[in-house]
Amino acid sequence: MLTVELTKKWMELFYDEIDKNKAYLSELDTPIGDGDHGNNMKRGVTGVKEGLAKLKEPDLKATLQAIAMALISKVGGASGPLYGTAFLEMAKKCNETQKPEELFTVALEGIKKRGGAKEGDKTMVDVWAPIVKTFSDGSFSKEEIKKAVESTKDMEARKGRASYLGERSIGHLDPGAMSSGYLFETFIDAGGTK
Amino acid sequence: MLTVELTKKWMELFYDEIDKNKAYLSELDTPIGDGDHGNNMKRGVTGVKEGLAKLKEPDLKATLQAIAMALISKVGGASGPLYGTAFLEMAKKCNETQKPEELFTVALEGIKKRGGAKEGDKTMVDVWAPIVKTFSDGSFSKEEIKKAVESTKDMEARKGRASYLGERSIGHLDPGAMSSGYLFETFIDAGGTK
Amino acid sequence: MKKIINSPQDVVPEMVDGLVRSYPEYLERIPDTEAVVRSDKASMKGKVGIVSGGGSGHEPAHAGFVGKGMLSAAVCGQVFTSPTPDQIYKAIQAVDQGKGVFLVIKNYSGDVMNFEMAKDMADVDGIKVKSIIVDDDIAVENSLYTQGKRGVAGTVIMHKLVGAAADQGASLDELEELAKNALPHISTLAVALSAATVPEVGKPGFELADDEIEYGVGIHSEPGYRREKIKTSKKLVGELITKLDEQQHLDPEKQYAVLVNGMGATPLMEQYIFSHDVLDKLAEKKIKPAFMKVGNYMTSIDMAGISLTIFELTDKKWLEYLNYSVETVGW
Amino acid sequence: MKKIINSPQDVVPEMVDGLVRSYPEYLERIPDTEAVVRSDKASMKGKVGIVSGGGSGHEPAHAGFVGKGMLSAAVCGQVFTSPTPDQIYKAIQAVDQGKGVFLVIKNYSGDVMNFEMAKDMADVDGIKVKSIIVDDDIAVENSLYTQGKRGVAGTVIMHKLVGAAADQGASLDELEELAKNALPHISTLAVALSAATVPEVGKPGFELADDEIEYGVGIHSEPGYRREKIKTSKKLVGELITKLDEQQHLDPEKQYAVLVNGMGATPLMEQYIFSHDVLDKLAEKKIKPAFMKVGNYMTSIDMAGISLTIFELTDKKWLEYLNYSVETVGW
Ligand SMILES: Nc1ncnc2c1ncn2[C@@H]1O[C@H](COP(=O)(O)OP(=O)(O)O)[C@@H](O)[C@H]1O
Ligand SMILES: Nc1ncnc2c1ncn2[C@@H]1O[C@H](COP(=O)(O)OP(=O)(O)O)[C@@H](O)[C@H]1O
Ligand SMILES: [Mg+2]
Ligand SMILES: [Mg+2]
Ligand SMILES: [Mg+2]
Ligand SMILES: [Mg+2]
Repeated sequence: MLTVELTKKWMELFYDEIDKNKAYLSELDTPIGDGDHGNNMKRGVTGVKEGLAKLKEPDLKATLQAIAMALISKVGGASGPLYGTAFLEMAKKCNETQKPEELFTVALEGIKKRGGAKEGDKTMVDVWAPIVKTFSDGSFSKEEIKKAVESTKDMEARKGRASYLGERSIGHLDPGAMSSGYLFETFIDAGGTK
Repeated sequence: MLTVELTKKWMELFYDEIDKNKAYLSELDTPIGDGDHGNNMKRGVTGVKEGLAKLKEPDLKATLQAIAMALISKVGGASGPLYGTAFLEMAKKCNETQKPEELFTVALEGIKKRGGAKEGDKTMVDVWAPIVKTFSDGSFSKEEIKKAVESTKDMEARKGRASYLGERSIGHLDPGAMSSGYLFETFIDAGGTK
Repeated sequence: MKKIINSPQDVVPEMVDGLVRSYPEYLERIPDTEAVVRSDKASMKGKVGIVSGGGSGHEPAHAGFVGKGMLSAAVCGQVFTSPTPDQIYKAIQAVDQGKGVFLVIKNYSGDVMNFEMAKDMADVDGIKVKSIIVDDDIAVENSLYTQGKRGVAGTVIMHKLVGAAADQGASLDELEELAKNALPHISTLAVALSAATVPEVGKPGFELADDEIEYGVGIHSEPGYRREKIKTSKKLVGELITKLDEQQHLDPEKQYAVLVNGMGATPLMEQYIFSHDVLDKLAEKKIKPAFMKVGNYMTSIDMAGISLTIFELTDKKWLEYLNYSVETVGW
Repeated sequence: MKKIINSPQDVVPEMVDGLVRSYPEYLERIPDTEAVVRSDKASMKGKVGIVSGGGSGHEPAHAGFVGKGMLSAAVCGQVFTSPTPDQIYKAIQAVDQGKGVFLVIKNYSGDVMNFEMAKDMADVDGIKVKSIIVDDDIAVENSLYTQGKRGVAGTVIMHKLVGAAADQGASLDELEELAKNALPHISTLAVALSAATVPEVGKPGFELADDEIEYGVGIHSEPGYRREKIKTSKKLVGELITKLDEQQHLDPEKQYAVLVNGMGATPLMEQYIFSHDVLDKLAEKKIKPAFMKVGNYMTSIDMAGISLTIFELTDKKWLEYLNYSVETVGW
């Protein structure tokens, strides 16, 4: 069950993970993108931290909304509206259900709708889609997350900047997939389970 | 005595010498100038060659005038008007006398007037002035030419681009002094004496 | 990285401030944003607003094209990063005069998504918003299944067209039609001698050897389609025009506008030599451009390189729009 | 050396051709020269002609400033080499309308001598010629016994002043007076991050380490007065303004124009950040420029660096001249 507590803890850990891997994410974004994904995400999680700090006794909806707004207004680039939309959809849904599986499902739908990417296009969708599925079969784990992130390596990009490279995008991990991997890993570390 | 024959031979040898030392002259012009003296002079002697080739049976005045016009219209920079003026003054004077000493004296006056440099300012004047004097005491020789060129090394520039360096111009040969050295050396090689 | 900056994080706000304060007669900052709007508000009265923008690092694009006859506002994102929807939305609000607002967007996932989100926000306000997504870079194959072609220097041509038309009173629908009609006739291709260094990254987006060039690079150091030893300007021009010709089917019976665009670190000396070769190559095809411009318009920070845009003028009006007088820093 | 050129020897003629053919509405080549004259001949009628020029490599200077309201003609020498008197003379002939011709010369031995020889030639023709020798670079000490200060970016300010005055019908004597009065109020100082590479030389005029800058360089890679580790933009600006202040005694009661000039390879991003710091520094002294311009005006081929020009507007007319509308490629 997603709670305010869990969400806050999750975002703290996500901040730390992004902070630690900022350079690495930008590095992943260099051969097949424009080298800024780490910087973009760092601005985002900093905004999230500040946004959450301003809230007094928020409910889950307000918490998720604050995260969404921070991501939308701080990240920019392609990943900003996608991560922002994901949390906005979760905020919309969370009064109805707090099950991670259902919330991540609407988040994924939001990402797909906003960006138009399908599975196999070498984007963050290739982490979100298989991970959402792991909730149904009970296999949600760091191992599955890593596998999903790794799976983008052999794909040819069809959305985002990496798509301009065509075949030459093969052989590189997708940076947005990596940061999505961190998002799910820190969800586990914060105590989130299915 | 300066003759048409001698002048033509002289200009041929001067062409060869500039051609051979183009890179070196530009190199001398790099630490204390703008690195183009070799290129400038090469354009000049090429123009002289073409200019002289066009003349049919010229007299000395026409020959010197053609050299002057080629230098004036091809070299540009600081050295163009100076060398051009030198030959123009010689052309003006050569119906009156063909003595190298007297012709070089009016040439030197022209250079000084055009550029406003005095002896010791680290310019081509520091070759022309002592060399003109060697004609009176009979010491005109390659050795004296080399000495004059070398003398510019320890001077501080007060005219031309090198003057912007102030004290830092000390320790470098002046490129225009060097090319003037070639001019007098090839005059000797062409058979010119006092 | 050797740059005249203070700190990589402050590049965008300081740059936007520097621009706006240097040219108060043209530009003003929209409070609490990194968006820039015309200071001559009277020039916008009763007209459709034109808003563009994108990542920073393309100066003078986009803010340098704000002014009477061209853009109404421009939104400056982080370096090479699309601006966020809240900022774009504020720019839309700042320029709307009740006639609607037209957005000129470059075809990058980020730009498209952020501008679309801003459009959604403006919808709620009842502000009519239409847009064009510019994708003039022919280095990338177009396809329904991918992101498609990128938006590069041709975007400046689009700014000029819709800016001039809006200044002459065109409606939002007319601007959309103009933009849609002109778009397929604008094609660009670039060649790079070196990649750009994003201040926060600190090293070039890719490395080229001392004698290497790369054809087809994007304006964010996206790699191109071929790398080879440097050629003469004539040969570079030959390659670019051949590719542009395949796209546009250059025809002596038709009229063309040409934009030669320096990428930031390429001196005008080289741009003029390149232009000389472009004009020679076009003359071989019996084409003399009806309009031409050479300079730094859509740059890629400190990239050394050049792009060539050819715009077929199928409508007489378009040449008028290109020649229409503007009051901007950058055109 | 990695450059978009064909052959180092052909750089100047191809560049001049490329410029003139790209902008036939403004420019025309004077036959058999590398000099450029206005194509709008009517704009010169009954007015004093303004001719400038110098070595090439400073684009858009000088040919890019030819046009109604600014220069009548510009003579393009070899790269970093003064043009020859015969070419200058042809430019003088091409623009003389019986009212005389005014020459704007940068203070380099070569330029001064070649322009003077051209003046002598024009004298023989009975064309009245006057001139100003611009020496705005305060990096070099002035002295009666030396060449004195160099002419750099302030030359463009001089072009603008005399160009605007001539367009409004000023006589040759009035132009000389205007130029003489304005000159001592124009001061410039530059800082370089890298030196220029002359195509025929093939390597930079001097080497700076990856973290070094040099204050006081000239526009032909003449070395400056101090080399040190790179500083923040704020600190660079601090150094330049301190030196300019010593010269000009900046005073909040007075009016100033400011020109921030990129040297060729410095992106506008950095120029705007630098401008931001200039405006801050001047604001500390309670000065807000009455006129400001930022961009590449007097470049040094592909040098990375920037120069700052401060012009004290002691005469009300001068601000009008700066704002006077022109039709040129480069202003
Ligand atoms: N259309 C899209 N749908 C889903 N994800 C996308 C899309 N476009 C880009 N992405 C994701 O965004 C990541 C890049 O984000 P970032 O570098 O922050 O933005 P930008 O590409 O604008 O610089 C990619 O690695 C990819 O995972
Ligand atoms: N005022 C002057 N009087 C005499 N010689 C001068 C003067 N100015 C420059 N020179 C000479 O010209 C030489 C430089 O010529 P060059 O490099 O061709 O021209 P520029 O300095 O214009 O690039 C100097 O080495 C010096 O000998
Ligand atoms: Mg990116
Ligand atoms: Mg020289
Ligand atoms: Mg980006
Ligand atoms: Mg020179």
